[in-house]
Amino acid sequence: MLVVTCPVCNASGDETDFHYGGQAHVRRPATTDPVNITDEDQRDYLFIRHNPKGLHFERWRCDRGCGKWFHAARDTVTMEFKATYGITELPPAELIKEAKGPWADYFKKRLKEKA
Amino acid sequence: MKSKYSIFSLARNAKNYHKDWEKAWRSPAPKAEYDAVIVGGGGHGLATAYYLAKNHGLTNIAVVEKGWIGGGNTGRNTTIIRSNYLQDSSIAIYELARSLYEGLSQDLNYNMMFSPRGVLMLCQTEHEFRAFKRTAHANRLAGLDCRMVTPAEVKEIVPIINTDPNCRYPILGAYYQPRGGTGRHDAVAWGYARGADELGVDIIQNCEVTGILRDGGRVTGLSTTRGEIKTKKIGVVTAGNVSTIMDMAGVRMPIESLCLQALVSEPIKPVIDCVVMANTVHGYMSQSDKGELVIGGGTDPYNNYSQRGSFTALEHTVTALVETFPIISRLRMLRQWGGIVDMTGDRSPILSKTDIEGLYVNCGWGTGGFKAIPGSGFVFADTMANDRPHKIAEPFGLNRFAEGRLIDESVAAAVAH
Amino acid sequence: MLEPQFESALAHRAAPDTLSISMREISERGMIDLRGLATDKKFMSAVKSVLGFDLPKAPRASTSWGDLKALWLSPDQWLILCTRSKTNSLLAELNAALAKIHSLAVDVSDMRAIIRLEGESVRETLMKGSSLDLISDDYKAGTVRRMRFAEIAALLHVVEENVIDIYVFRSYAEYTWAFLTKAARKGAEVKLFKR
Amino acid sequence: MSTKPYRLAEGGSRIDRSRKVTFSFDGKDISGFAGDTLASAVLASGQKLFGRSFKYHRPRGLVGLGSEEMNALIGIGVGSRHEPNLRATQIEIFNGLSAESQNRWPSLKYDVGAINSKFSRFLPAGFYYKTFMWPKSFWKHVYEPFIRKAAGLGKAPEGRDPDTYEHMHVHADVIIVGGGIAGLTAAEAAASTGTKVLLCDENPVLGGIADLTAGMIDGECVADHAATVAARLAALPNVHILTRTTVVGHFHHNYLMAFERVGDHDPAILASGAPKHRLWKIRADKVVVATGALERPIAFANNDRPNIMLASAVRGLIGRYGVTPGSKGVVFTNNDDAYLTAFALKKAGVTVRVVDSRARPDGALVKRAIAEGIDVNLGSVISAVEGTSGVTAVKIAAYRRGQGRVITEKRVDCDFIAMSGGWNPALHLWCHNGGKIEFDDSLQSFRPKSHTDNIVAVGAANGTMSVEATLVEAQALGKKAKKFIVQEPERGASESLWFAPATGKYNEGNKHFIDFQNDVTAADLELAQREGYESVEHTKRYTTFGMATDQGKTSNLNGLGVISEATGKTIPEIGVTTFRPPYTPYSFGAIAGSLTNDLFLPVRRTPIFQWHSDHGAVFEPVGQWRRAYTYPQASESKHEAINREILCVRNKVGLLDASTLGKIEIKGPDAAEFLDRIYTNTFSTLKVGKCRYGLMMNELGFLSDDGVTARLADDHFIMHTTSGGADRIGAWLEEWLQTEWTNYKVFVTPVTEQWAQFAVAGPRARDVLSKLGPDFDISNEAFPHMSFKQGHFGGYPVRVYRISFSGEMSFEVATPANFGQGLWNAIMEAGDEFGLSAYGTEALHVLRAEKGYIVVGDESDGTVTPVDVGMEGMVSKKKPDFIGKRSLEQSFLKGPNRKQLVGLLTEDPTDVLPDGAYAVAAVKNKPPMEMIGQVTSTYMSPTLGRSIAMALIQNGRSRMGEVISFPLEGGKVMKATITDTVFYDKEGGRIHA
Repeated sequence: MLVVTCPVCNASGDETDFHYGGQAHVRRPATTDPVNITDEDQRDYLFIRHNPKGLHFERWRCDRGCGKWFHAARDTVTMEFKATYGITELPPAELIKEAKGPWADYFKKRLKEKA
Repeated sequence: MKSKYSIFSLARNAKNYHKDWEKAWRSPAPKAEYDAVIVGGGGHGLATAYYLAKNHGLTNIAVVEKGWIGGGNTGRNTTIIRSNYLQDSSIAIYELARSLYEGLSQDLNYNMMFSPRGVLMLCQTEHEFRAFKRTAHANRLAGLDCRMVTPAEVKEIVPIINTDPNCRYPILGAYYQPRGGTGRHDAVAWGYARGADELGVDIIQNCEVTGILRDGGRVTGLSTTRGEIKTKKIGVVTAGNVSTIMDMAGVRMPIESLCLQALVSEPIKPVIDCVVMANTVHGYMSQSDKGELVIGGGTDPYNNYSQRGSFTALEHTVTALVETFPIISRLRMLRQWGGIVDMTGDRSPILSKTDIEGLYVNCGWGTGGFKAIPGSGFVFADTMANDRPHKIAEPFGLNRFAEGRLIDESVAAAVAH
Repeated sequence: MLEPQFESALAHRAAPDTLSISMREISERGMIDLRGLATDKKFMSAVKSVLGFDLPKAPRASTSWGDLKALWLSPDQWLILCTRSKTNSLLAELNAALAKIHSLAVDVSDMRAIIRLEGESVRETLMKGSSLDLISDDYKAGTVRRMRFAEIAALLHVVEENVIDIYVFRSYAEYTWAFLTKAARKGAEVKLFKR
Repeated sequence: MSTKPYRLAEGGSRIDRSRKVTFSFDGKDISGFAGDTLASAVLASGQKLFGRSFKYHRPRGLVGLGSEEMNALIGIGVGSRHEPNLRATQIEIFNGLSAESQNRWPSLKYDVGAINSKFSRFLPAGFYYKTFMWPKSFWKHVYEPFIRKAAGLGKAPEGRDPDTYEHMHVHADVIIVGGGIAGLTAAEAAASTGTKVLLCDENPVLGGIADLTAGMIDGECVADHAATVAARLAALPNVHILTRTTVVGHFHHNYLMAFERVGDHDPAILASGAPKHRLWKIRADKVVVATGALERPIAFANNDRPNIMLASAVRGLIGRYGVTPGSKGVVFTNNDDAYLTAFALKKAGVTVRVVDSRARPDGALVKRAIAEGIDVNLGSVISAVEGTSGVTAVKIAAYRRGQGRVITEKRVDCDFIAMSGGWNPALHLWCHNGGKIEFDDSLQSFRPKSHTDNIVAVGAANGTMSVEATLVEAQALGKKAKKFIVQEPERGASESLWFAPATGKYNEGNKHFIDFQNDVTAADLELAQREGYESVEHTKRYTTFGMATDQGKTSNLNGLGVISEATGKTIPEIGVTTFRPPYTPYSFGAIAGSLTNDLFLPVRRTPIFQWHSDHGAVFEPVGQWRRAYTYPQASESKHEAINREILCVRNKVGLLDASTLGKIEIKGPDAAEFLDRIYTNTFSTLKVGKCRYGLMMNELGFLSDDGVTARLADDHFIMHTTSGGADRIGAWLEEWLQTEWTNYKVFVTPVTEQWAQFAVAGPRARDVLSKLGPDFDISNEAFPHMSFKQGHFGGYPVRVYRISFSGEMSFEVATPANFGQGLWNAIMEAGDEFGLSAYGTEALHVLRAEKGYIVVGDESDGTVTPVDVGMEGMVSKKKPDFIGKRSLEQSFLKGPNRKQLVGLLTEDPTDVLPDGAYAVAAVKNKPPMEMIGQVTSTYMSPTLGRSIAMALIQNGRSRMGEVISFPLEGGKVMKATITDTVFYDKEGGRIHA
């Protein structure tokens, strides 16, 4: 039973007071350009998931508390929460640096887009 | 040629206090090159190797395993074997597996104790009842030996079950597969290992894959903690770790790794002879030949590689089973554990070629892979040997996720246990 | 003209005398679910103009004024408590004041059942079904917290040290009552630390 | 054999000799004293035999003192209160306790199963993998039933549980696991800083083995010191102490489970209302593992005979209960600690001799023993044990480390053996959540190394065996350490002893037991190595070593030692098997807690629930709701009742409790646009005061929910969802608003439970409602189909939706829930003259099926698109994006041969197609047959006087009029014609009446 802390209302509680929402930062192609979506884009959006052993970025909802969604960075081996952050935000810079593999590629792309 | 296991060999060896038994499988050092390498020494990987050697004559092959064979989900599951799925493609592979299990002890000369003690899937809501009726029709027309049974028959098969019509989820009936049952999970891995070894397959334990070597669009070998191995065919069969291995080849997978929990009670004198699955309340129970109640439940919701569950899923399972089998409240939990299961978006497996030549993947068995081992190995070996999907494997290709051709078993209200 | 018959969720339940705490339903309370942005000054002041006090902005806080109370539920959601008979007029006032402001005020007086628990061991009784540390300083009088209780969602309002109101969705009232009756029975008391 | 009474004349710190307690064991009345355990009392009565082993049914006695006991497993209580497999060493006796031995037939003394022992040579580890394979069918019918007969130890109880269980949550800054000298000191140190400290101990009395420990602390003996500290702790407000409470597991984020045996030791406590067991769910900032150490047995030939015990157990029996196992004992050890047992025996007047495997031990205790004149055989081992149901003599042989077999030995009479192979830190909790351990050569055991959680180990659990060092370690939990003056005997080094050799060739016939309960011998472990089961996990699984109910507490390390000697690998090279929770087994009752019977998963009740119940409703679970399925009257069958209800709606008027329908208020300037994203069809064009039926897909393009949404104002909607979908859709809307379309100004508030909602449906519906005195015009002109109004029916505030799921004129009336029952009664009363009756969900389902309305979940199953069910017209072509739109373009979803929803009329109108029946392309004599689709809904329609069905059939819509076949069980083939799905009132006039 993990302890989760909601960054919105600062409530801590058992994982059962929260709702796990799967991988974070999955972009929905139809929101931005509903016309030009390949089958592969749609597949990646619906099914392909980063599934690292170690640092993972994911979504949670403060289900029994304030009801808000948020992001979390968690180690999938030790279960340690490294950070929580807003549902529209990217992770803290130091965690972006720590990210490996597909996650690192993803953040590189997002930061480039932002810049 | 290995000496046969039998009552006679046992008696012969008893004379000498069992000092002369040979190793069930060798522990060779990896060769520089193989015709094919299976990554992952679980049941599926070992079965693949066995059938590659036996059915396709590929004997210069190896299975590389980072730990000990059968140490992943093969040795951590609740050993349920059944094939009464809803979708045609699921029925095909699980029934192939189940039928191979029937003769597996003899085929491998290793008693893996397939025990067709019957699998009883409870119907506890009208909706579930209707869904199982549908499955029953589909299964009958596919040729499976299954039937719906009444609450009275359920009580006869499992006298300790709670058939109180006023309980929270009264039993309205059940879907019964008499030729489903259980097997001895470790023995499946060991039997396949011994069988494959006899055919010349190298089983290399404590050998972790650290990279997949490629030459453009095709594989050329593996780097491992025990050196580089050249090969033109790689079958990745690493269950919960499949994303990690496939990342090495740059192939991203529709997989999430979750922790599935299971537990056993202290051994007691037999009280339940078949496997009972209560999907509405999420509890599965059978009793082993040692007397332990073997109980499986749900997964924790979040990605997890720790092989340790969070107690929550277990608590729900036990609560459901105390309701279903009231006598167990006074029995005790002996041991709980977790296994890392590989879940796909439609909860059905992947048996597939990839876009990389010579790279094949067999994964996504989620919470129900044990029952599929022989069938999975059989068709995956065929797929690898002929470089095209076996007919039964075809629907389970990776391409289905782009085409929307999902194989969703959950629609039958049954989860894939 | 029909005379409306009022029947609360636990109208027919009385606590047995075998309990270590006292327990009763509160049914004469009106409730309004109010949505709006705490960051929206217009919204906050419009609400204040009706209630007479500021909505609490701090998580899990509550504010009261006379027979009105506002419980914080979320950065954009409050539960306004009032005397049941005044709910309609209060709602109308709120809606009038908020007419042009992005908001949503709904009468939810019948959506939840409220059970008042009183006694020295109320906190421990609730801790048989809740994983929150209810004996800690986080749960002083006035605190509001949504939580998982036994198998359901509940809202807890600490009224006084030994008085706690628990709000559950109406359909779960019987379940909650049954759980509490079992948890609070004499002989099963737990006293944590020497409080 | 001695005839001396086993209860000593004096002594016994735990017992009260003035209070006699009588209980029964295997039907025989036995007396003990208050404070006795079942183990001490039975042993005091002269009985050594406590049980039979699992595989060979060898006679077994006590080995341990507490939860590590693996042999003396006892069934307690009778009938529904029976509990199997409890450890005699932990059972506290009370008057009337009924206990019985296990795994024997017909009696403990004469056990038929013991024949296995005679054939043990043919039953080595894993023998069953090598045989029982021929003939094939024999496994199921002969071999396995035979094996299963022998399965298990104790028996299950009978019937329902008369007792209760509960959970309790607690948070602590520090949890101390173990109330021995380390735990007590740590607790006091931690408490001194003002933190909240929870101290748990599995025993009834704090102190651990302080009473078995030599030395003085500040001038007090260790036990007295422990008692003083325990008393001080009990008075502290920031310390909570739980005894009889085993911390069974450590999970992620310092979550721990503790199992409290509240009422097991005293029926009066249970009678007063207490739960039998309580499961504590503990969350701690810091965990202190002070679980002590477990003494190891020694592997020597026939080391499993009754009356061969751990040295500490013998010492404990004397000190705590005044009981001795016999009159002439041998202490067999490789360490100094066991000498304390020799002294205790000597003091109690028992003849004792020490056999020490070490050639030149130099500790103070050894010197003292020699000085006191105790016969000490150094450099020696026990090479053989005589006696079967007890010990009559041992053979002592000279020993050198690494020696393979015994040449000469001498025989010594004795009637019990106290053995000590050293002590293993109890690492279980440390390891449950991934703690790392390391092998310590001086301990000959593993000790804690590192952990990613906030957890420390102190005292013996940390491998710290001296009292002084333990105190220092434990005091580190506090701020400033008090200096204790400790006197304790100087200890000499121990030497590992994994295997004491026996005479003759390679352990022929001699059984050196490693895992007692599972009958795993050293030879079995060696066989596993020879056969290639080299990984320690393979060895464990192949031999079942460490898999008994003690989970290898006393056997694991001995096994590793034997493997080490057999393979030449060091113990760290071999590694350990994973420690899994629980530390000791705990009841499923405790895990379920209070959530049994009526509390097992809540039942949601609508405001009308009691009425339904009072009026004979048969209920159906829908999600967590219980909905009235039908209301059979006096002599009616369910089927008859349903038909009556249907005809009542068609011909007169019916009343349905639809309160469970999801209701969600949606408001904001972007509300309409938001709904356009959520539904497949368009809602921005809906006029205020009007209702529209909407379809929802998930992102995969499959139907997920449907319902009617009304527009209350330009920026304000109320959405209805299915009963099962209410919570899911509410959360779904929030998710999209919060995570994807964050710019939308929309608020969503689910209000399902605010409203009791009823459908008043049928040709007389308006007549009924008119009688309630509506304060608005409900005529068809003023209030047409698919419109919405609010006002009052009499005094009842109502929201009324003119919508229909039955095909009849229908008003859905919502009133605040607390008025629900009143309004229901009023409608009932008003409807009386029009023949109104309540109808349930099944009538509703038939009514809608007659009209061809789909039910999401029946006509769709999670693989069905709106197009498949013929609702392509409701999937907007204009809207650029809504949920699921893109997936409908995936090749398979728009591919050929999709199953499409059609109606079916059976050739014989009295034939009702079975639920879920499959149609085939061609009927064959036997399966397999190619299936082309399945029935989704099927009913006998009382309205039409014939059966109707809907089905999803491949290309169904292009096969209108075609007759298809459904081969059923038993060979019958039903044939049915494909039609459209509307069977009744195709023009739809009745709705608009």
